[in-house]
Amino acid sequence: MSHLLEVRDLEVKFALRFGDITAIDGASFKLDRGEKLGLVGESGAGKSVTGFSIINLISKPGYISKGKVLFEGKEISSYSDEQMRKIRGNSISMIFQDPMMTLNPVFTIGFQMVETIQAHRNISKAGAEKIALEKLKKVHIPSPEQRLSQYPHELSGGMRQRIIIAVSLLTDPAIIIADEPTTALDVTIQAEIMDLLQELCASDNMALILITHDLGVVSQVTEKIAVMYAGKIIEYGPTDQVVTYPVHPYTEGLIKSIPGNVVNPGEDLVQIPGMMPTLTNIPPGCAFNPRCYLRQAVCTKTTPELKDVGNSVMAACHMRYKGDGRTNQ
Amino acid sequence: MFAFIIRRILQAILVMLVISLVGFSIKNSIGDPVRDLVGERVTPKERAAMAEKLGLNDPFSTQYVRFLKNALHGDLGTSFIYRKPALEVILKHAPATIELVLGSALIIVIFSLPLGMYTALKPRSLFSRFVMGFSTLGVSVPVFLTAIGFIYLFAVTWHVLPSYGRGETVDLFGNGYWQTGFLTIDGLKHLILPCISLASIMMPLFIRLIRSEMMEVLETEYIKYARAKGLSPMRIWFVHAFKNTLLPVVTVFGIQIGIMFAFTILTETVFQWQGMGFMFLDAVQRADISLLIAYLVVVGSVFVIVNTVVDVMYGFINPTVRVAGTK
Amino acid sequence: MKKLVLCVLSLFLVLSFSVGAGAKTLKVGLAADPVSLDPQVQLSGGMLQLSHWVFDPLVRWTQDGQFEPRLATKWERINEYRVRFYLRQGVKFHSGNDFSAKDVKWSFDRMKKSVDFKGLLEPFVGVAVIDDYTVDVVTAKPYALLLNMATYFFAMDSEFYTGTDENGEPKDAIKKTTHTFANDNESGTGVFVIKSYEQGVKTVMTRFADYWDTKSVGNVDTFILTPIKENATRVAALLSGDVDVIDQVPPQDYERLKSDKNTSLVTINGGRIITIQMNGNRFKPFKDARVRNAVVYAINNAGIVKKIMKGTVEVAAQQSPPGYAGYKETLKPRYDLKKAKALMKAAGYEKGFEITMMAPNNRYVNDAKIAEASAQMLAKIGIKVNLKTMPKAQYWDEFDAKAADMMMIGWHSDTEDSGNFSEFLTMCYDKTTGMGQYNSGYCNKKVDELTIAAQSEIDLKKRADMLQEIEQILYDDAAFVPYHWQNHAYGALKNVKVKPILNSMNFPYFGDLVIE
Amino acid sequence: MTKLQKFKESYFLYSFKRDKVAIGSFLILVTLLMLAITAPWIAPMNPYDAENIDIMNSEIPPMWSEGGESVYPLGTDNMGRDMFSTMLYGLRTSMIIAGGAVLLQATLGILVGLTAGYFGGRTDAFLMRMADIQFSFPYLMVAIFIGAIFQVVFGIGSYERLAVPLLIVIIGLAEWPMYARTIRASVIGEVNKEYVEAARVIGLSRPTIMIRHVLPNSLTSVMVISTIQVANAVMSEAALSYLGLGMPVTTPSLGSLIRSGFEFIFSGSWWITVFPGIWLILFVLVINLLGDWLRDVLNPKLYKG
Repeated sequence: MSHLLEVRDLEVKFALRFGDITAIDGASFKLDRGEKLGLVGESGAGKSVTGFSIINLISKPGYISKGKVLFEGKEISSYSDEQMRKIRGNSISMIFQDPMMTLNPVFTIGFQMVETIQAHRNISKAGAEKIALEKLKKVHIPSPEQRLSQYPHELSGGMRQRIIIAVSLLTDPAIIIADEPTTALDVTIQAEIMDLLQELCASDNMALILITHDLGVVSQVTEKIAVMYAGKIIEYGPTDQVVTYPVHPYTEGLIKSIPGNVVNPGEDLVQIPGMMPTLTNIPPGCAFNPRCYLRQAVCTKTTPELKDVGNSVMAACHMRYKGDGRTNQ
Repeated sequence: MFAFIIRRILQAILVMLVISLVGFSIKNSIGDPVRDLVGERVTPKERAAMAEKLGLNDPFSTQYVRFLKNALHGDLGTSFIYRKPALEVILKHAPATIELVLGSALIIVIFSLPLGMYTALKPRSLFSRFVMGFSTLGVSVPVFLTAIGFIYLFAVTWHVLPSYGRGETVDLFGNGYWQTGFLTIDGLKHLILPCISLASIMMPLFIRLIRSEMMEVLETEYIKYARAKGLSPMRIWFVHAFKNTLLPVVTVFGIQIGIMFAFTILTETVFQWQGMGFMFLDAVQRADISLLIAYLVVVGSVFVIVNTVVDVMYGFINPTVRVAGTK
Repeated sequence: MKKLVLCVLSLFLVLSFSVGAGAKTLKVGLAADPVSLDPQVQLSGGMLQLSHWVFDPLVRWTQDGQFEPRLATKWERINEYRVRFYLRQGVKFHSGNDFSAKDVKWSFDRMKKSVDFKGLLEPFVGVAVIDDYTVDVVTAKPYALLLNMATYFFAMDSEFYTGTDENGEPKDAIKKTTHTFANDNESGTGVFVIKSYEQGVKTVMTRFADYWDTKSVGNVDTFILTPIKENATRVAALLSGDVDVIDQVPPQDYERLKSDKNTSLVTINGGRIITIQMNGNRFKPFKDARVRNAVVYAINNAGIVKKIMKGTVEVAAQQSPPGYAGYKETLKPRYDLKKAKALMKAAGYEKGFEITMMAPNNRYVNDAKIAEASAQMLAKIGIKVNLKTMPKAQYWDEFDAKAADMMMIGWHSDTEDSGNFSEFLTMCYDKTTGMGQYNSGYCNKKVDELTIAAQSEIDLKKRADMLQEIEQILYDDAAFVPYHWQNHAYGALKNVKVKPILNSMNFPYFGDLVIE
Repeated sequence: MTKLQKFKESYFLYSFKRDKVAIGSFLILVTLLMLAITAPWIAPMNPYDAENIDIMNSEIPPMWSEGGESVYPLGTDNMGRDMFSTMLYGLRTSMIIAGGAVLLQATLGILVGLTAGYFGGRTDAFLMRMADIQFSFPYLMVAIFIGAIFQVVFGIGSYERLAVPLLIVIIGLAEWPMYARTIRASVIGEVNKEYVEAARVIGLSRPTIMIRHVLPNSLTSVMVISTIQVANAVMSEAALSYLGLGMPVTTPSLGSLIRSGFEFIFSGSWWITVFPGIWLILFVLVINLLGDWLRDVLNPKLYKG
């Protein structure tokens, strides 16, 4: 049986006037119905681009240069825009980062919800409004009837993100891709939104791809995790395994830098020295090598491949391929 | 909303006061109106006597207070050259300009919206480049050259369109105020060249404005989100992007309509179009200062009205700006 | 709905009007249209033109400068002070009233009250009615130009203009800036009746059914007059056939109208002298006749005529155009750069000087260009000219203030006589008498004396000698820079025979116009 | 890194080098500028010096036409000036006037627009009504008025010398509301956005926020208007010349040349109309093309990728 979603060796390039640069370099992962996957990395690591490339909605100069995206066994990465449109917002919905910017300021909430349903279902306006109302209730919005006639700017950020979640639920999708859904919100609201997402996935058996820089959130929500660095997935596996026993030094560094969620309480928070390279000047060999405390000569020459390192975890690190190398800690 | 309108009316009155004051203080630089009313052989003594009789020699304050007093009764003075209440003269000239502006506004809207949007959506297509190049050319040619060029081709060389004036007009309300050229074939024919000439300078501005605004809107998150929702491109362009593009365009359009209404001097002069701009130039050249001051006051009120309407409209299209509740 | 029906109906009405069977319609585009319907409200070319269409004078000028009987059939001098006019009988006003001697007297008396005309009528005592169809025109002093003045005696319908209008104002009131009955209504004896008059937009006239002059060859039934201010547009309107006749064709378009297969050009001498005056009160060196002469010698007015006026006007060396009593044939245009430089040197200005010059830019034909060319020419003898040109509305103020060292002025004699030039342009300026009203500085007592004496000299030979002597003095003194006498240029479609109806006074008699 | 190096590696230069239209326009503009600056040295004659001009040489056709003379490559105008030289000098005058006037307009307009849009309320109402008042006075009236004051203060003798700054002031004063209204509109759109809020929160002063943060976001509209306003300024000056309120007839600008072209359109002397027309169109065209390009480059949203 095929997976709900499978991304195989995805490569995304941006055609700039300087020449092409690679934003995603050979990313692969799988997702099953009801499963939750976390895509983690610093900003610029390519996690958002990965998310957008699933529904083939990369901003203009970007394009998928290699690899495949399979949804329910069908290769949707080769779909035309018109075919793709039937999947976007229908089987696969997206939640954007900034709820302030996501809703069109000049249309009412109701308008923007109804048009989404009508884009995918042959349904009357009244019927669509009924669905919209139902979904608004589902995301626990107070007095939902009123909201339909309100404009986005009349609502708070958290409220807007709830509405966007409601919009993404309108067509009962199989997958929701949430791109940093809580970054722009207050901490208290962040938790509410995450709880809501979890609750909805459970009740509707939806799959979730959670794109975030916050390992802490991912570790609480998702079953699987993919860590990205400079356009590559450098560690991929079950969440509890990766978080507890990180293989890649970068993952390790990330986990150590999370306050309140360190592996060994009482330990100092550790910062990863240096900065992630920009896509235009990725160092040769392992992209992480300038910042890596394990660096050897090989790291600056050959690029490590993602290999099975045991316990269903895959990692891309020359220093950690042999057997169980976690003794270094 | 109501408070807003009231405030604007009060402001308008202030504006009018300032305009009339400035108008009064500069009117002596325009020239001596008596000169245009008499033959050249009339002696300076007779001219001085006439100026005295017209009250032109009174002290500034006396003249201004007299003007304000009459203005309170709706009398903005009497035009020397038309020998009629200045307001009546202006109102009789206004329809010509309104029809001219309406005609060219129509042309502008019909062409600049689709062209502007097209060039924004397909900036690299050959047609877009052609449109942009052509519109750049349009801005670069002075309107009086465009106008006389049109006359040269369509009237003088090909004899297909009339060269000047408004042609056959019909009295719209039967009171002599609104002579319309829209209801006769001849009147419409006379409208074509002036409208196109006038539009030729304004249209490029709008094509560019719509293009650049549209391009900016297309880059926004909400447009990307609309695509992520699976909306059709048509809907994204013509519903989502369109309305957001319109906001700044409406502002500029409103202002431009106001400007066109008051100052289509060159187009009207070349086509001998008896509108406001034409009348204004005539008044300047013949030093009809009382008509000029009335004109300034009327134009001032037009601008206040246009701006108010634009602000109100802006509030209607853009829900984030509610005029009444400005912080 | 009702309104719409009305609109459509009136549209049909308008259309049916304009395509009357066989009727000749004349469409004329003039640079300016009449400012009123009252022939006595303003003394200007446009008003006199209208007067000739709608009213009739006692006599009028012919193309060759003769008098043609109109409302007066003949006239005779009774004595030094008195000329008797015998009036035409059976003439009707547009109102249906009969024309008679009382109308002539009434019109004259009214004209005397007009600010514009009273100066012109100064020599006259009045009009005496002898019988219904005979009047005597009486002057205070012997007056040689009585017939010339009779061309201004247009007959107004005394009955029609008597009484009060709906506002209670007397119908005969003459007012420039407010509504009067006469400003908007007319009843003359002229060939055209005003059908509609909208100032600055359009005047429509139709041929008067009871017009007395049944011998007129004119065949225009409807005469539509539209003002077209912009020169290029006016020319375009003719070239496109939208109008049949235009006036004030700019010289640069002469060739075009002549060569176009549909149009023709007619120019006719106009007698308006174009000059630039030198103000010795403002700029001392101009008090020196040598400097003034140098300026005159430096300016190639023949060149200006050839290039700017396209050679269609006569180069001037004096005020009076040929044919006038004062015209002195021996006075020739002088252009001699060497002599000019020599004169400058003799006056002690070898290095030249800097002066200011002002000229209007919409008053005379190519006025600004003439001034500019003059500045070029003066530069060649070391005179640096700071030239400012401006619209006439502002120019008159500047002229009255004598704001520049050199100022342009043109003049057309109201009386078609030489004396008039001196009275306005070259006599010493006198505030009380109003003489020298357009003289910006030159003053010579001898000129004054001669001009005044010529006014009441009725011996035409003697008078001509005096007037010619004036021209000689002015010539020797270089009182002003003479350029040329401006002409009247009309363009017309080929089938419109405009030539026979023109005259140097610029009164096109459209009543006699033949359209083929 | 030196400034020069920085510039060499900038995206600005990079994208310029890739755009043929931009390079072409830039080259033409530079050429025009050079021609204008060096006009006194390269022009065959000085058309502003009355001594050089002879009316007898007027309306000579271009050298390749019948009757043309090689001394006057593009013929002469109706006053006997060499067309080529006059176009060079006229361009120079027009460039100075248009540049100065647009600079003045933009400075005034941006200042007023920013203040009005940012502060809102009474300030806004006051400034916008000021703009309305200014709008109600066409540049014609401004020209007549300022011209009259000028004449009283300086006398007509110096008119020729001071006409250029005078016209800059007239056209600059007459059209600033154009900028003010537009800038205000876009500022109002920007002011409520979060980055402004953020800037305010971190304690930046109001002028800093306005100039460093709000203004750059309004620049798109400024670019659009400016390129058009340069053309407008040339045209306004032409219109003023037509009414005798522009450059003195003895020192024609491009605008006054076009105006004479208008008079000569029906005469056979086509070169008087055609050459200055092409000259002006070329000038305005390259400005507009460069403006288009500049706008695309300066707009950060368009090149972020």
